[in-house]
Amino acid sequence: MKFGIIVFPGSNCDRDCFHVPNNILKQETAYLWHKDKDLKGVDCVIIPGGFSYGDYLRCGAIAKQSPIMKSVVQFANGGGLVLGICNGFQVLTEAGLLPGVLMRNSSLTFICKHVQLKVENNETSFTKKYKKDEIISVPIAHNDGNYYCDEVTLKRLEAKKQIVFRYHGENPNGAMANIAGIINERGNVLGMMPHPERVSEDILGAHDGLKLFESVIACHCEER
Amino acid sequence: MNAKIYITLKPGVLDPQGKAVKHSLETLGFNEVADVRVGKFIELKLGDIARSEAEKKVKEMCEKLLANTVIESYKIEL
Amino acid sequence: MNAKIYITLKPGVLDPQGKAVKHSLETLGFNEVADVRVGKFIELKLGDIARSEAEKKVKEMCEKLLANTVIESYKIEL
Amino acid sequence: MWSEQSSYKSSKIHLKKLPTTGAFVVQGPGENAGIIDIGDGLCVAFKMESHNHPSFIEPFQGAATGVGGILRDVFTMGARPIANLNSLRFGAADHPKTPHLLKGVVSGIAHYGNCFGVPTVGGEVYFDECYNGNILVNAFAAGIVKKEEIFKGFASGIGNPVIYIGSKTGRDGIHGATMASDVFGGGNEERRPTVQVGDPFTEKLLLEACLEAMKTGAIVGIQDMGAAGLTSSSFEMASRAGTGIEMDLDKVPLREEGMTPYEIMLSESQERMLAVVQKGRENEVLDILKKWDLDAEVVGIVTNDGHMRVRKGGEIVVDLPIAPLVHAAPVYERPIKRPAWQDKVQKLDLKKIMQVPVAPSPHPSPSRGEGEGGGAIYNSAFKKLISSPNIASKAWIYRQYDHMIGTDTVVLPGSDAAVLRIKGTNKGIALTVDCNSRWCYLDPYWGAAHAIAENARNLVASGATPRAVTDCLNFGNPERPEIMWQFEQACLGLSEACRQFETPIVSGNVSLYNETGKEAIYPTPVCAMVGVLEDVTKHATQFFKGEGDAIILLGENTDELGGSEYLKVIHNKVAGTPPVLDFAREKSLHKVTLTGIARGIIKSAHDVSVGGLAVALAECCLREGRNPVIGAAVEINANLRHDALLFGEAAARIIVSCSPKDADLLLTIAKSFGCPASVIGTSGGRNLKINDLIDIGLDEIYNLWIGGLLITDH
Ligand SMILES: Nc1ncnc2c1ncn2[C@@H]1O[C@H](COP(=O)(O)OP(=O)(O)O)[C@@H](O)[C@H]1O
Ligand SMILES: [Mg+2]
Repeated sequence: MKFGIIVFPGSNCDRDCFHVPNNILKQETAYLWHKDKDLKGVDCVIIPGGFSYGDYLRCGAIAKQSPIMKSVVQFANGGGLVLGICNGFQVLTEAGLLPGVLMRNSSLTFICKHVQLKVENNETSFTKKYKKDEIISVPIAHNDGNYYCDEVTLKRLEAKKQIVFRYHGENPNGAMANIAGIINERGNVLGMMPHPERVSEDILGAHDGLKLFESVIACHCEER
Repeated sequence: MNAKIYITLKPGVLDPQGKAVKHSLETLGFNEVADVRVGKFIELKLGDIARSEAEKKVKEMCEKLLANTVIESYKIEL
Repeated sequence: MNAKIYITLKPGVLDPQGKAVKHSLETLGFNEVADVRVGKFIELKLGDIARSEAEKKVKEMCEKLLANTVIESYKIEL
Repeated sequence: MWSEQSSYKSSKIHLKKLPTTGAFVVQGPGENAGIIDIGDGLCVAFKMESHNHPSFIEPFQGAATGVGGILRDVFTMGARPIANLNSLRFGAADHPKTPHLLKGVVSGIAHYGNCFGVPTVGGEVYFDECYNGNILVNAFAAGIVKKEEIFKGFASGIGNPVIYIGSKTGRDGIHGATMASDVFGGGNEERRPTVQVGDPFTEKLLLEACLEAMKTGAIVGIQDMGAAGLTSSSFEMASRAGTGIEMDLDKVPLREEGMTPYEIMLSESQERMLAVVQKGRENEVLDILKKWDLDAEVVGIVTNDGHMRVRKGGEIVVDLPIAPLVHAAPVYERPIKRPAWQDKVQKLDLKKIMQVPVAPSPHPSPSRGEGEGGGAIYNSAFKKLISSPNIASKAWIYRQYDHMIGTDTVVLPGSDAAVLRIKGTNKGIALTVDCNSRWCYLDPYWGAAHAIAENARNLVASGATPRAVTDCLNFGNPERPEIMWQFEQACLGLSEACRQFETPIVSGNVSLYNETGKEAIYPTPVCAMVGVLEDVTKHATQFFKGEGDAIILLGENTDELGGSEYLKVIHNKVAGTPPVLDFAREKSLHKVTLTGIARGIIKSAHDVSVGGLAVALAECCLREGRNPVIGAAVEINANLRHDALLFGEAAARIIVSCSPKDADLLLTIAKSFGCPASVIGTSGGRNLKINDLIDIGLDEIYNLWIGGLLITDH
């Protein structure tokens, strides 16, 4: 299977996101440059964390305008798998591929720490390898992870099981309904604030994130 | 020609920054503050361009980039 | 009583945000934009308070918290 | 190293004494960063630099641009930055300015490091009145570079083009270099000199673009524009290569209108580099810079006449010989005098220090009762110490830093040293930064030597072998003989300690004139040390790993209390001399600890430092954000004053834990290296209990420790 990692100016988890599928899971992996339109035939696009365009104006707002995002939107509309992590989640909401917005953390400070997540929906292409309601530990590192949407949208997210991850125990950033990650209705676009790529190796003390990448690969293999 | 753009959160949308600023103001002893909303103030210097044209362009800039119209509204002054 | 506060970077101070926004507007084809400066727009709802008193208080808030007077200037409208 | 801004002219003769060479040293002082070899064809480039005065004036931007500057120093050598650390000094925690400065500095560091995308993996922070009017912000960065891909700041090759890269030039920080060396006088803040604003986003582009451009092989030399901007970078590059440069200021990308040649040459706008490129290959480089949306212009050419020639509007505005200016910088041998008060502060009559402190705890605990032993007479002194800002948890700070980005951080902040793995190898490096400036005030020679010893102990406790040092020497006004004495003594102490531990100093920075009015800061020679782990899986952290493990103290307790945090916090006294530093003992301690960790016997290791044994034991029990934590029951037979036993800061001690079945083996290993060692207790339970002196529930300790730094808003 082939993964593509998008590189915007200011993306800084791109190399980390490349490392996991490429070096740990031995999958073909390519960088996708923001000025290009070509997705190089990848099966899953990862929009990595970081500060695309310095997070200036609004996180993800400038990145959504880039040529590559036009292709990503098309790719997603055609059912392609798209995973947005942290800043990637912000880009996905700005681009309209996921509902809602990510606002400033309620503490108004950047927060980096391990948090506990509950896997609310393990029937997606990204979470098949988790158990339902499994509690996993994955780090967050962001300024703006405070998920917000209107009531109608929230009801719909709940009803359609689109809330994939919720913060368990402490809510670190004020996110509505403890939302840490959501998926689109079709089930092919996932956005999440926590960083699964940071907990995918024993040497880093945990590998709760690796199952997410493995789920994607497993789904892809099934499809074939 | 210059343009001034005021971007504010739509009523009803939670403003974590405003809330935190209000709290800080209170700890500083400013108890008369009932509410705080934090928005953006953008100033554009435009080249030689007619007023009506400018109006149209700046509106387009707001819709496309400067504001997130899901949660924000904007006001333009030329 | 409401107060509006406009916070802008002092002239000559680098505005990385404005720079990035200008660049993005250009790639979107808005070539008429010569310069962009991004500031803050803060709206305060004040309780029952006399105008002169409000003026004094809001100025104090700006100096103490809302603006970073080393690099920012502010304008108050009541 | 030793830039003009930091009054190299005063410090040079003393810095010459520092050991700067060694088998692993690839690049010593003199370049933008020092470099050491860690094997596998890889090197670590690292340096530390101060941004004290700018941070006092505008804490957020001051600290942010400090981080930006040190990062450029590292990647200009061709290294990709992998870690930041910082060393911070603020005034007293209850000084009205402290919360604002602390918040601003921490968020400025966070802003720059997080956005740039380098993990901030550790640091230190102290609060003391002596910094009320002059805070210290020292930023450290380290990067990894292949040995054959190191770049230096040489303007070689006559006829090669000189390229300006990065942000446009504005009037930022004009006079910055002179400002930074002014003594702060009353009312100086009101002058509000031009503050530089950092743009970490542009710096990230600059990093990627520079590393990519370096890969082409077209770059001959490269250097960042730091203090005194274009002037110092061009002069330094030409001087190193023995060449000249001719520049055309009309080509320099400008942000503001009407800038004079003087302003352009001296601007300290951030995020800029100067590169010399092979003639004919400039377009290769320019294309890469364009790809990353950076401004870049050919602004000049390398010449052979040793002159700096600068044109503007077709006219020559500067024409100066380079060598005389760079090399003939004046070297002062400033007068030196041991301060008259030195003997007095070193006097400490312990008989006059009450043993059972009566000072009530500032945090009376409502939950008293839970597990608190009735006869435990030192409980309240312990509580006061564990919640005092210099000892309390620093989580409030490091939670604001992304310390995991890069997915290399194996030991996160909160333990003795940060450990990072090096992808593609089995290796790791460990990093720490330390200085006890109170000790340096009481005795600058031994205080400085202790900074190195503490560095080394922190590395060793995490399983790393100490390799090399960078420093940031923060002192007062060198025109005062007493300050110069402190400076000289500190340099001598550093030298001796570095020689003893075989850790040469490969880069550094001097910051003088750290005074407000007549009050100088304590001499603060901050040192950071890099260590190497051949097998990164064999590392240790300070936290107990389970119940029922044997707790072993390596080293010996003494009745030294001079300069301790206990004396200061409980008795409000700054007096005495720092603990004895015995290098032989330190080295045997290193051997035992490293052997125990490498052989997998040691499960946790933590050196005893500020707050003494009692605090160190608590730090083994507590772990921010983790519940439940693991308690300890300790029984020590020592014929010592109780307060010295609990809170004395004697050197050469590390607390380790191991499985009870391994305890004898570890004691044997210790004996074979001549290091005193004894089993002092067992991990487990929900209390920290030491003899019949301290007995407190862990929940209470945790709350005091975690809340001690929470300086309330404004
Ligand atoms: N300013 C800071 N920035 C980042 N981490 C810090 C800072 N200050 C302290 N820390 C971290 O908190 C922990 C405790 O610090 P400290 O008590 O100074 O350790 P030690 O005494 O072992 O040197 C360390 O892991 C250190 O890296
Ligand atoms: Mg330590």
